[in-house]
Amino acid sequence: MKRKISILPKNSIEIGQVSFNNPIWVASGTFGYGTEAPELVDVEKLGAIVTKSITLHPREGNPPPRIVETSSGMINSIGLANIGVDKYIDEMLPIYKNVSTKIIMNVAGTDLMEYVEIIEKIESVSSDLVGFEINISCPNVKKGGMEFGVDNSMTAELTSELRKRTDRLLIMKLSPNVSDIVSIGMGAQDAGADAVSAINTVVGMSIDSNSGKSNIYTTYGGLSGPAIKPIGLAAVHKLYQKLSIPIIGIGGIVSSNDVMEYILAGASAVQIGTANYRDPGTGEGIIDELNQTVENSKWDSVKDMVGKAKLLS
Amino acid sequence: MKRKISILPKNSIEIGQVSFNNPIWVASGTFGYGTEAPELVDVEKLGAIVTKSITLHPREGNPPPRIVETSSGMINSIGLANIGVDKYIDEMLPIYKNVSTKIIMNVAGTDLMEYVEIIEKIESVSSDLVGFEINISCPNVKKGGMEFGVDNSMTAELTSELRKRTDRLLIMKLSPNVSDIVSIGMGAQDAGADAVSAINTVVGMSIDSNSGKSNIYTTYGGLSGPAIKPIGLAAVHKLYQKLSIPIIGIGGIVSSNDVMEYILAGASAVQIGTANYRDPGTGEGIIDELNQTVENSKWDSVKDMVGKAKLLS
Amino acid sequence: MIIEKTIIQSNNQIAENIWKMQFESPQIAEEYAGAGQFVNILPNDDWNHPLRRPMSIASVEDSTLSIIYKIFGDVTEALSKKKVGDAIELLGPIGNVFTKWDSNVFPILIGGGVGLAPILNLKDQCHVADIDYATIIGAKNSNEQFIDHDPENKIYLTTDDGSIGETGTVMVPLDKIITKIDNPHIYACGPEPMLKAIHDFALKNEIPTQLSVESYMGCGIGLCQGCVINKNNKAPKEHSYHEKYSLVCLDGPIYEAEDIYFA
Amino acid sequence: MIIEKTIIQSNNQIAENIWKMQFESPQIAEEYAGAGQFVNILPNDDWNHPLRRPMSIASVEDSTLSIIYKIFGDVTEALSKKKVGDAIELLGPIGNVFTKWDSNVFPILIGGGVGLAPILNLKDQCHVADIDYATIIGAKNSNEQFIDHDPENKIYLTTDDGSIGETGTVMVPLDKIITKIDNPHIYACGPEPMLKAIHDFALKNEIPTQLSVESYMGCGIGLCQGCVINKNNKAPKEHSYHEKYSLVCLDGPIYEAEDIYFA
Ligand SMILES: Cc1cc2nc3c(=O)[nH]c(=O)nc-3n(C[C@H](O)[C@H](O)[C@H](O)COP(=O)(O)OP(=O)(O)OC[C@H]3O[C@@H](n4cnc5c(N)ncnc54)[C@H](O)[C@@H]3O)c2cc1C
Ligand SMILES: Cc1cc2nc3c(=O)[nH]c(=O)nc-3n(C[C@H](O)[C@H](O)[C@H](O)COP(=O)(O)OP(=O)(O)OC[C@H]3O[C@@H](n4cnc5c(N)ncnc54)[C@H](O)[C@@H]3O)c2cc1C
Ligand SMILES: Cc1cc2nc3c(=O)[nH]c(=O)nc-3n(C[C@H](O)[C@H](O)[C@H](O)COP(=O)(O)O)c2cc1C
Ligand SMILES: Cc1cc2nc3c(=O)[nH]c(=O)nc-3n(C[C@H](O)[C@H](O)[C@H](O)COP(=O)(O)O)c2cc1C
Ligand code: FES
Ligand code: FES
Repeated sequence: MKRKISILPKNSIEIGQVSFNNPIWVASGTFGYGTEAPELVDVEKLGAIVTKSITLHPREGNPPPRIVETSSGMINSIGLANIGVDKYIDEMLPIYKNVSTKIIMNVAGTDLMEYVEIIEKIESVSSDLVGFEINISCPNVKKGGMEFGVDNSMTAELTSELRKRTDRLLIMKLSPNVSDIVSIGMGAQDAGADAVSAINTVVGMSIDSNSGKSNIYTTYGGLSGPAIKPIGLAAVHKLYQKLSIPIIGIGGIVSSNDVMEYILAGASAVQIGTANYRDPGTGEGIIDELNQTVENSKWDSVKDMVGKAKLLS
Repeated sequence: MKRKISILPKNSIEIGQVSFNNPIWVASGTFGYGTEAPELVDVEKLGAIVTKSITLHPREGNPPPRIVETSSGMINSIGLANIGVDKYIDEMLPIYKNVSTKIIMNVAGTDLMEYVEIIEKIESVSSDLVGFEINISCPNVKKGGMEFGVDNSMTAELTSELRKRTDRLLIMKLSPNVSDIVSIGMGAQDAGADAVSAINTVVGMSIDSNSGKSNIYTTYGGLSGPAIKPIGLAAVHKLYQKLSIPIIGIGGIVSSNDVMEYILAGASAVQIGTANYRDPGTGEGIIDELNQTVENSKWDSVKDMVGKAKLLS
Repeated sequence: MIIEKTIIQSNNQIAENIWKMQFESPQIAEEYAGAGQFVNILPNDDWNHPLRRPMSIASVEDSTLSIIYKIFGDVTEALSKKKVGDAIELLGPIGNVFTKWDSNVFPILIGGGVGLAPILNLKDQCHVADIDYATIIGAKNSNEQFIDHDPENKIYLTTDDGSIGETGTVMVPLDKIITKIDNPHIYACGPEPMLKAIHDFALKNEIPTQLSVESYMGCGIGLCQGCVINKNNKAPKEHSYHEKYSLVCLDGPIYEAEDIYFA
Repeated sequence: MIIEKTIIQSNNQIAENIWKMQFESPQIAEEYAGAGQFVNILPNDDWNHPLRRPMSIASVEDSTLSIIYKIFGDVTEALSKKKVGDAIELLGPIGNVFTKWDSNVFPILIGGGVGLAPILNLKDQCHVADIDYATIIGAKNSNEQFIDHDPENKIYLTTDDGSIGETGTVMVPLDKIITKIDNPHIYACGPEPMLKAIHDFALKNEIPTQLSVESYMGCGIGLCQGCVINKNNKAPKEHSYHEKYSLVCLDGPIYEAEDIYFA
């Protein structure tokens, strides 16, 4: 029964050529490869799973400590620990054939060629991936693509090189740690991205005031969680004013009200990140709540609400 | 008795030529003109009061709603409501002559000439002001100097014009809404600033998910409070690695432990903002706590701790 | 104005989602100046909710102060879970008071929703001062009511659904009784649409009216400049300060109807 | 692994800052595999603290599960304020268990600080299985102790200040008894400096040793990759995954001493 509600076409959305049962996705790095949580969650309800960033080679990631809690948030510096693209192809892609949930592969690289190579490797095999989310904004890897994320022409160049190599959804994931996120979003759009997602984590730091030690091995890490929701909302709203491609909202979502805020601000879909750590069933719960909320609202569907925030000035 | 502890030279600090009894200041816009809270607070204990941003002309500020709470934070868009520099000179400066607390005047302008005119007006009269904090980073006024805050050469130009006109402390207040806060801090330093303060508020947004209305009249506002502490700490630490002038840490401070974090990250003094709304005596309480904390620590004084965070990598 | 650590003496539900709480609060009670003033409550140490919450004072008897609150969100919900004997920090008393109610006028007291507290307070004051008055109280439905409809004693209840008292808004009985009253003065507190209706009614009919308004407050003590309401000042100068807006915490929460407007 | 809404059956202070809490938790009790496993607790809806808190299981009897916790910060403080009958959400059971303790070996159980819970659990298991063992328990001072120094029954207490039991760390009694024991196996849980000392001792003296380690956890279920500990792998390849680090929540919390190192 519940399952049925969640796939009402009412809350389905389209990004590029792909249609999703609902706009509730889980964010890269917060739901593993999608295979870890099924015991606790009905992953098939989710609109999509964005898998953790995959790099060309396997990566151990950063030494501990990698995470610390902050007020209404957390800082992480995982350092893109991942199995690498070859293992992803060998071990994950076959599993995804048996999952009805749409899978989006998040890709990270240290330079343009790495991104290109990963996409080429994936495109050279058969898979059910619906698209790629390109992480150009990971703040805690020395060469984690951060150069791209702060520069709109490099973002555009990367986007167009990848666009040439895939017909699947191409979503550029934007960093909030910039003076002007809109210009970078424009760069991605003009170079052929199907959508942008915003935001990745915000650069942050935490110190143990007793020992004087950094709470994170790499000193700086990425802030996520409810603390950053206002930052994500502002980013999405600004992007929505200028871009014509869909925006996927990320940052601090823990409830269906948060999802409503993002959609009203201009998001066509959203991703749930940190909240999964507390409860991997957050997305599942929100889908049910959201159906109810839309039902009780004056809106016919989620799609109708996109960008409909009433501004006062 | 208490008073005595707080002025122990131990926790005194120097910024430029000025020495302060302690490093606990209150932040601009969160303590009025310093004259509103005395009934509730012993303001003379504070290291300094930074008064609210003063502009050339009086300003009504933005229409309501101007503030909204968020997770561990709040968004504001006051729009620099203030009495203007002439009234500040006529009504406030005389009062400050009778206050032993050090007063720093925060100044905002829409273009270089406005900043210059304000400083010239103040310098043309006699006053006990110990210095100026220059707000180049207010995110919720259309022309609130935001152009300066995101550009290092404009920051440098503004700094050097003001430097020519005053020998008082010149503190440039930096915005976190930039790709590279350090380069802007460097611009300020090279042009003769005595110190930089960081951070001002982070651009944020909030929507009422029921009504669909923006919770802030101007759509975007400035996020402050514990939510942004990690962002402020990262900014201070990055600045400390490159700058040789003192850094004044701001953002989300509510306890003496927070102050310790900022000092270890590289702040020579700190400012308390949002916490004053909850309890205008926050600074006073922290001063007592901090004395105790330093007493119990391996450090001889606050000054010894500046920048002494132990990094792990 | 004082920050006082008070002790909760009672905390009971009095209607659907509506609660009454009493505090042992000698210092604030001592400074208290009358109906209309409010306190700014800090329910807990939880920085998830950095701001205090303003609540009108519903009564002060000796050192006991009471509020009447509706559960809206997290903080009022947390308030409802507090136990007798728990400590709670109040900042107050804040704000101005209702004025000009005396035996020369006939006060019409109008309260809606959570705006009941200051109105019930003023009602008590009128009662003690032996002043004749009428009371109009509006609610969505009977579940949110905790006062009896009693037209003989000039207490008029209204509900949107007519489940108790008269059907419609507070404007229904107001319209009816206003003509029969000599020198009426209106005192009102409630949700914005209600205040706006009364505001317009008062200006049109030239009835002296005091409104207790709400606004989102950062501090309650004049530090943040967050709590402004629009002033009805037709010609503010280009460079002015506090001619267009008024701080509800310092200058309010009570305004003469003609001094303000609702956007 | 299950997310279970449990009911608190008891919550009592047992020493200075140290509390014991019992839950009615039939589902997790059912899946529970033995001493060493832990649960991830969500004490409240408060997003000020987004992350759950891991706590070792101290005992499972029928459907009752217990933990022993020390008040460190906000969340453990909030835990101590919970009342019998309150609901609380647990995620568990998580992690692996102590192994190889049987009548062929002589287990030396060492617990320090909050690391007592899994050790007391293993102690109970040894007791039930009728295996002879020794227990060493370290604390700062007598106030933090809730177990008696009882060398006759091979229970050795140590305090930093000598206020109870032997003076010094757990290494003092360990050094003394180790030589008298045939086929000793060490099982330890406690603060990192203690584990490090035992780790080095174990490697030097070639004593099979299992350590229950702590790390900062984001999720407890393998999603965040936050909870890593250094693996003692001398030659990880340039491009490797999980050869240098191990996830404490999935692969631990119990490790053979030779498999890990402390930075
Ligand atoms: C002068 C004044 C007197 C008031 N008197 C009463 C009263 O007697 N009884 C009563 O029930 N309520 C009263 N209120 C409203 C009360 O303050 C809000 O209902 C309360 O803050 C809600 O908090 P929450 O966390 O439960 O809800 P939230 O979920 O935080 O918010 C629900 C709504 O409450 C309002 N609100 C939230 N925070 C604030 C704030 N800091 N300042 C002002 N409004 C806020 C906003 O409109 C918000 O949309 C008064 C408000 C003012 C300004
Ligand atoms: C596998 C495991 C088993 C544990 N078993 C017990 C036990 O049986 N009894 C007990 O008292 N404690 C145990 N702990 C430690 C316990 O989790 C922390 O004491 C608790 O999280 C402190 O929370 P706080 O909010 O009170 O303190 P905080 O002020 O948040 O933190 C104090 C310290 O607690 C630790 N901590 C905080 N959050 C986390 C987290 N999400 N994950 C891991 N550590 C954290 C950090 O070291 C931090 O410096 C265990 C930890 C782990 C990893
Ligand atoms: C522990 C952790 C690991 C993350 N790993 C990745 C990653 O590998 N790739 C990526 O693009 N984003 C990663 N993110 C960022 C999230 O996908 C998301 O953008 C961010 O956390 C903000 O959303 P939230 O506030 O809901 O968590 C990670 C976030 C966290 C907390
Ligand atoms: C309501 C409000 C008004 C503010 N007004 C000013 C201002 O006039 N000038 C200024 O430089 N900063 C202003 N600030 C920013 C603060 O001084 C401070 O930089 C910021 O709030 C971060 O500190 P916090 O997290 O401790 O509040 C204001 C902040 C708030 C919340
Ligand atoms: S609430 Fe802060 S000035 Fe009124
Ligand atoms: S705690 Fe998240 S992976 Fe172990």
